[in-house]
Amino acid sequence: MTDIIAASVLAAVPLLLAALGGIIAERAGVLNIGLEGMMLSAALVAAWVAASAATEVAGIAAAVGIGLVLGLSLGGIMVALRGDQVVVGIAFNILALGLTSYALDVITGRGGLQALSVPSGSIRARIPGLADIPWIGAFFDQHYLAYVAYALVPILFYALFRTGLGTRLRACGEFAEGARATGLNVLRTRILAMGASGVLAALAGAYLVVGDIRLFQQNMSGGRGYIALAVIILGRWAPFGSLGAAALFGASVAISFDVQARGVGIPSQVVIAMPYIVTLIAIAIAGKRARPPAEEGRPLQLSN
Amino acid sequence: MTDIIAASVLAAVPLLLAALGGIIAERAGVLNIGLEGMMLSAALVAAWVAASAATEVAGIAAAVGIGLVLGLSLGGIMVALRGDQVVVGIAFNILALGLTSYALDVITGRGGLQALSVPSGSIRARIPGLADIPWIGAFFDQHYLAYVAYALVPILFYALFRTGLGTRLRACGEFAEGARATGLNVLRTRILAMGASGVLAALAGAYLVVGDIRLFQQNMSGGRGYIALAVIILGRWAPFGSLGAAALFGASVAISFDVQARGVGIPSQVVIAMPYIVTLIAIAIAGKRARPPAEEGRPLQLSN
Amino acid sequence: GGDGETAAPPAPAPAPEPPPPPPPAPAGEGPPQAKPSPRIVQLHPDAVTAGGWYRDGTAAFEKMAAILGSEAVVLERITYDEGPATLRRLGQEGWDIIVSHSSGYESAVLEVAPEFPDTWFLIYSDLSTTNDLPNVAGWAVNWNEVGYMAAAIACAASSTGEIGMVNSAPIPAMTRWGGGSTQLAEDSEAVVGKPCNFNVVWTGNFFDAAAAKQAALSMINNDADVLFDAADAAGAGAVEAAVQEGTKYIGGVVDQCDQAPETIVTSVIMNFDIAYAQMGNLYKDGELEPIVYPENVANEGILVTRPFCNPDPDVEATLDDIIAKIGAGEIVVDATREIEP
Amino acid sequence: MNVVPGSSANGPAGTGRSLSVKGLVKHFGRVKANDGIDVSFSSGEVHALLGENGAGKSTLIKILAGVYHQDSGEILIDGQPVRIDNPSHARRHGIAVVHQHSTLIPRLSVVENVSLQEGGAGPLDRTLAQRLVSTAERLGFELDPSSDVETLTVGDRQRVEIARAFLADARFIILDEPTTILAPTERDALFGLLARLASEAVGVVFVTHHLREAIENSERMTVLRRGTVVGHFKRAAIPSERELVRLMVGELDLAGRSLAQTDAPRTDETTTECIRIAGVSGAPEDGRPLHGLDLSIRRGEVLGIAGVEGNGQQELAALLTGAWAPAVGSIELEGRPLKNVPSGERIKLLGDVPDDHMFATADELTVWENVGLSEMAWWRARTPLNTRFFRQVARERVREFDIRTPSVDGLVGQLSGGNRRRVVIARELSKQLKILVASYPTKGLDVRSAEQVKRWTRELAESGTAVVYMSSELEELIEVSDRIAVLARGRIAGVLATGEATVDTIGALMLGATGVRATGGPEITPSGREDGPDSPSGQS
Ligand SMILES: Nc1ncnc2c1ncn2[C@@H]1O[C@H](COP(=O)(O)OP(=O)(O)OP(=O)(O)O)[C@@H](O)[C@H]1O
Ligand SMILES: Nc1ncnc2c1ncn2[C@@H]1O[C@H](COP(=O)(O)OP(=O)(O)OP(=O)(O)O)[C@@H](O)[C@H]1O
Ligand SMILES: [Mg+2]
Ligand SMILES: [Mg+2]
Repeated sequence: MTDIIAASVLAAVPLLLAALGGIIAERAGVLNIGLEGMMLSAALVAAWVAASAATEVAGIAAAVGIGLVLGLSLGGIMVALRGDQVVVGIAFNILALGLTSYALDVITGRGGLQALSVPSGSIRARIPGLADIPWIGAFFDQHYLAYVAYALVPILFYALFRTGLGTRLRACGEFAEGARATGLNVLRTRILAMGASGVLAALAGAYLVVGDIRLFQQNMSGGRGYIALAVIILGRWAPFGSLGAAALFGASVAISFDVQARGVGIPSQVVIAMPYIVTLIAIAIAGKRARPPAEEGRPLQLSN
Repeated sequence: MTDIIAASVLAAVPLLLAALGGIIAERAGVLNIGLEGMMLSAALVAAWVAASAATEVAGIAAAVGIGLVLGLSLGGIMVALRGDQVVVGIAFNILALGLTSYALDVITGRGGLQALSVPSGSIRARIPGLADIPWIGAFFDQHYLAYVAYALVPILFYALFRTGLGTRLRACGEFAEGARATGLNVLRTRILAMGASGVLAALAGAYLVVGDIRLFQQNMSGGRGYIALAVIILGRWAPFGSLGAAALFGASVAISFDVQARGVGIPSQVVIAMPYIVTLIAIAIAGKRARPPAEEGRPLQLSN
Repeated sequence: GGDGETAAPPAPAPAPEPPPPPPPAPAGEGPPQAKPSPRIVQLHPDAVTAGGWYRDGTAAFEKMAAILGSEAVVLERITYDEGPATLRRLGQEGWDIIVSHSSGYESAVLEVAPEFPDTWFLIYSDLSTTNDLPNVAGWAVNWNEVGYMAAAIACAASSTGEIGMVNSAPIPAMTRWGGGSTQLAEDSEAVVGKPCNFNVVWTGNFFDAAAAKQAALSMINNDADVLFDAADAAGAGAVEAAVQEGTKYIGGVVDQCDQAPETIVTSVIMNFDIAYAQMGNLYKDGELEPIVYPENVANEGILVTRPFCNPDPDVEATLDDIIAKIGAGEIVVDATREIEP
Repeated sequence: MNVVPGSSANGPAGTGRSLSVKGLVKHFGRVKANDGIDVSFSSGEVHALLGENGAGKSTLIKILAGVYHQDSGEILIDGQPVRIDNPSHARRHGIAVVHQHSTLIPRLSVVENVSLQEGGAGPLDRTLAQRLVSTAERLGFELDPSSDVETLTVGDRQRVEIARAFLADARFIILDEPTTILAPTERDALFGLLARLASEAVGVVFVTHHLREAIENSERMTVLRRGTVVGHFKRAAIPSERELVRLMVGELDLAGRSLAQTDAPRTDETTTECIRIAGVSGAPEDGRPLHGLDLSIRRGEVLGIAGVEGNGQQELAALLTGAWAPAVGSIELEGRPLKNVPSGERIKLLGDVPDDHMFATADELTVWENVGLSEMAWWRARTPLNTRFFRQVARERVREFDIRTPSVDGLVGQLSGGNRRRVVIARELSKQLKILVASYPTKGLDVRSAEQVKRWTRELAESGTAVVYMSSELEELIEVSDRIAVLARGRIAGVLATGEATVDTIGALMLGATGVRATGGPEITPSGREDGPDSPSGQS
């Protein structure tokens, strides 16, 4: 049981980080479908820099940097140039998939080898007292980025709902005209929110590399950025909600693998499709009550 | 030159069909990201039925049927259950990818050949007089589904802009509250539009199978459903505009292959990333002036 | 078919179980001893039905199991990012031989192998280094020779002297494949007896059969009359183009004759059977060594299917001559040559 | 009470002669929007519906339109109970509603919009455009059936909606605050049109906050207060304006009226200049151009802006609030170019009451968040955000500005139109402002609130703020302003001091404006582009 919990946490953390990133953007009114591509690009950079510098932290820092740049650039295209957010996001993801695979080949430059390994570090930072508690102990025997993810939940909640910054950000996502009328620079807010979104997506990508599989592989984000979009909806665009939703998806992944590992004869395709079936059902159920930020996905078109 | 035109047409037709399907949905206010998955599912069904019945037309008919069912179902989830259109669309695409490859395994049988081949028919229906015209003759030496695609352009234009049905559909996509206040059933209109959208996406998928490669392969839609979304934007949500945009994308594919085949050494990465780079640039340029249907992608949230 | 490592579906890769703490590695122990009927398992990144590469690879693995008297256990759809966790679990469960049927698992193997010194980690198709690990061995296909042979047959079968290749994404196996073909084109006067011009069109992926067909058509439109591909499943689209336009085609990786009996001249294939039999026999005899075993034309790791799907005595004669020369070292295929993607 | 029998109307046989509701109740949570309403409307009659902000007028109308469904009570047509569950039911019963915000589809043409109600799926009816034009003619105006609705003025949109309803044989046409969005010149035209409708046996109901309008243009009048009917009058028995106000809002302290009577201007040339606009030309995106605009506004004065809507008011507001930085000319705030004032500081110093509450409130946020928005400046906001503090402040504002909301935690989107307007005003007026830009701040407010707004404006000016005050009511402008600048076609046609400003002098300056006919009289305004402000080159 502890194993399954541990596996759930491991699977949930990147979803959570990406979802938190998505929440920031969506709350400001930008639909960041590019989470997937941002995770993947950041994962590559994290692996590359960590491998070259032989230190994990450098990799994480570099990933955060690229996440910021990507977030601001996509934000610029989507907000300032009013590029269609869905198409720009998807095109970016496909592009990122192609370019990271190519970059991987160029960087590794080795015949047929398709991975960049990160030097083995201590992958887990066990918190002595807490990790020994039965069941929930698994939460406290994780990579340190997982603790960052946990901590970000209350921090983001606080920032969004208990600071002026957050209120104004939400005002941009709810009613751009209204926000502008109170003197807020909606354009700047949205682009900066995309930057922050990119940073969190990058942390998710970095976590996959340094906190989980210790190497970079082509397409290793594997659709997590898309699932994060579902996590956001199930979590109702709120940090704590997303924590719960991410845990749910994490558990469903862990359980489906456990089932497969026990040799129950479920076709692998069905197991792999599981998170998406769960997503569709969950979204359909959540649908009626879900209230996305009113401006989510809308181009910024202010009257003057 | 004629060859390049012929190749452009071959590449453009499925994009055009899918884009027309997307236009119907978007004009009614629903963002159908599921085009990709619908194409793929319909392609499988087309190949399967055509192979079993040994007749192409049966395959096309079955594909259209599945397209209708998928369109209506996704429409139901997106519109009636208010499932997030982006997440439902993407989750459906990933699911379709997994399930079609699983179905392919099951249908062909383990250890069998990984493709469902359609019995060779006369792949082209040459229109005697027209096909002999230099240059544009290539347009009239195509599979008959290509002619269906051409014909659909004026038909859809007429239906959208010159009939009561089309006007009502557009009203639902522009201002749901207003349409409802006028007494229109926005919910039903949108779901039916998704059904029609599914049928056209299915024709695109069927064309790939019966009109182009004569077989079904895992993931053979290869992102065309996503590019169709860009075609729609460049074509400004209009049938003739999309014809032009699809031709542009088709030609860019044909030309990039032709240039390579002539041994001109352009880096393959450039060629490969081309459609997506073209997409990003085009969308960024179109951005400021693009005016999507005002309700596109918005959940139907009518005041009680 | 094509190289397995390229066919990972863009499906979600759910996170693997957390790795257990590595057991203390017993120092100074050599490679594990042979057991009478070891527990053996094979890993595939995709469904075993996803293409000839996996299907024939599984069949060969079953023959290896027969040699060892073991049960053949096959795990499919283990994406590369799941590799380390899966290998670790198998290591913990005490499997004797884990064969990874794709070079994409290389880094996972090199990472996990030190933790389980009692398990052999074998990898098929390529391995750049064993890292001096005592329990890792690889079978490395010489992709340059694959490309060289395909181009040689194509050149011999061509009447226009224009031959073309539909390539997929520029990963090393594919660039070496093209590199071998380029070398043949340069040597063609001497080796085949006529000049051949070689062109390659990249499509960028391994699944878009429609794009592969278009790529093939564009070469046919530019006078190519014999084609081959390095495009895995998408290659079927290129074959379709050849069928439609009545040009010849050289199959690859596995025998493709069934697919288009009128069009396929013959296929240049991987001899999975010989490689897997070698694994089985070496282990049985306790002679398995932690090295990289080459797979090439000389040792019959790379074969051309006989009889030809569409027999052509002249082409076969040229081919026999080339095989002999390679075997004798008169022709040296440069294993480092790659085409610019 | 007051079930009025069919009047003199000679409508087609078998169509509805009376539309009445009995004991209509509608709750929103704890709010009783309609609390047992009994009222009856007759065809061939113009019926005015009055009541303070939040009295329940719009709710009643939305129930009749099928947008809301009543909790209890019934709707009767010719005494027969009917069910109206959705808008198409309403239309089937011959009830058409012109909501405050147009329900026309902006990007469809006029004729396409009208075709929506026709029901045919096939080719569009080619005769429809002609029928529409002749219907409009019959009702006394012109329209261009092929123009896109988004290019029309609000007045034209209203007329299209009325023509559409008439074409669909509506027996009752109900208009929610139709004049709030109209320029004064257009209002007379509207009432002319409503009278024509009545003469065609249509029952007309309209909501207004202008008592005189109601008195002059209706045969019957119903006053709502807190969800119930408190008065019902026939034309012959209409009470005094003062009595009506008492019915609507209780005793009204009209002290505000005397405010402007202080004749001597409180500012003169020596008072500090707050804003200086020099030579501004050009247009913001989607706007109409200004031409060489010069304007100076001093601290402590209210500068009224007169002019027909669409002659540069919007652009001037964009300029003053920093939403548009002109390429030609300059605007300075106390000697500093406005664009150099950091936005955080600008938020603190500058109040903006835009001309439509729809564009100034975040409907999905709570009242307290909306009230506090300006205080939560980008970098200045205190962290942690003291929600108790903000709620407390909001509660004070709600009390002070008389915002009718169940609590400060309620969503702004659920407030009545007038109350949303008050939220904006409360938010803007409670800052330590250097400048207030008030665009039509009394639009949609009931009499008492409008008085309050005028008083608050004066108080603000007296505390040293420079106020720019736009209004379409010349009396209101004269009452509240120290000076009045008249805008016409993007130019300042003249600036009048308190003494010289009269309806006549201002009107004379406005004549150069777009969309004004020389007479400015009550004749029916022709529709179409040539009279709309959309055309910068409209004839004058
Ligand atoms: N959708 C809603 N949800 C909650 N409360 C509502 C809603 N609509 C109206 N109300 C409440 O019902 C009451 C009556 O509102 P209504 O809009 O009918 O007033 P009104 O008479 O039209 O006022 P105004 O003159 O300001 O337009 C108000 O207190 C308002 O807050
Ligand atoms: N506890 C609090 N939480 C959130 N916001 C607050 C809190 N206390 C004050 N504010 C807001 O912060 C703003 C600035 O507060 P304060 O009155 O201390 O500044 P000030 O001295 O008037 O400003 P300045 O120095 O610029 O003149 C005020 O508008 C107030 O609404
Ligand atoms: Mg109202
Ligand atoms: Mg102070």
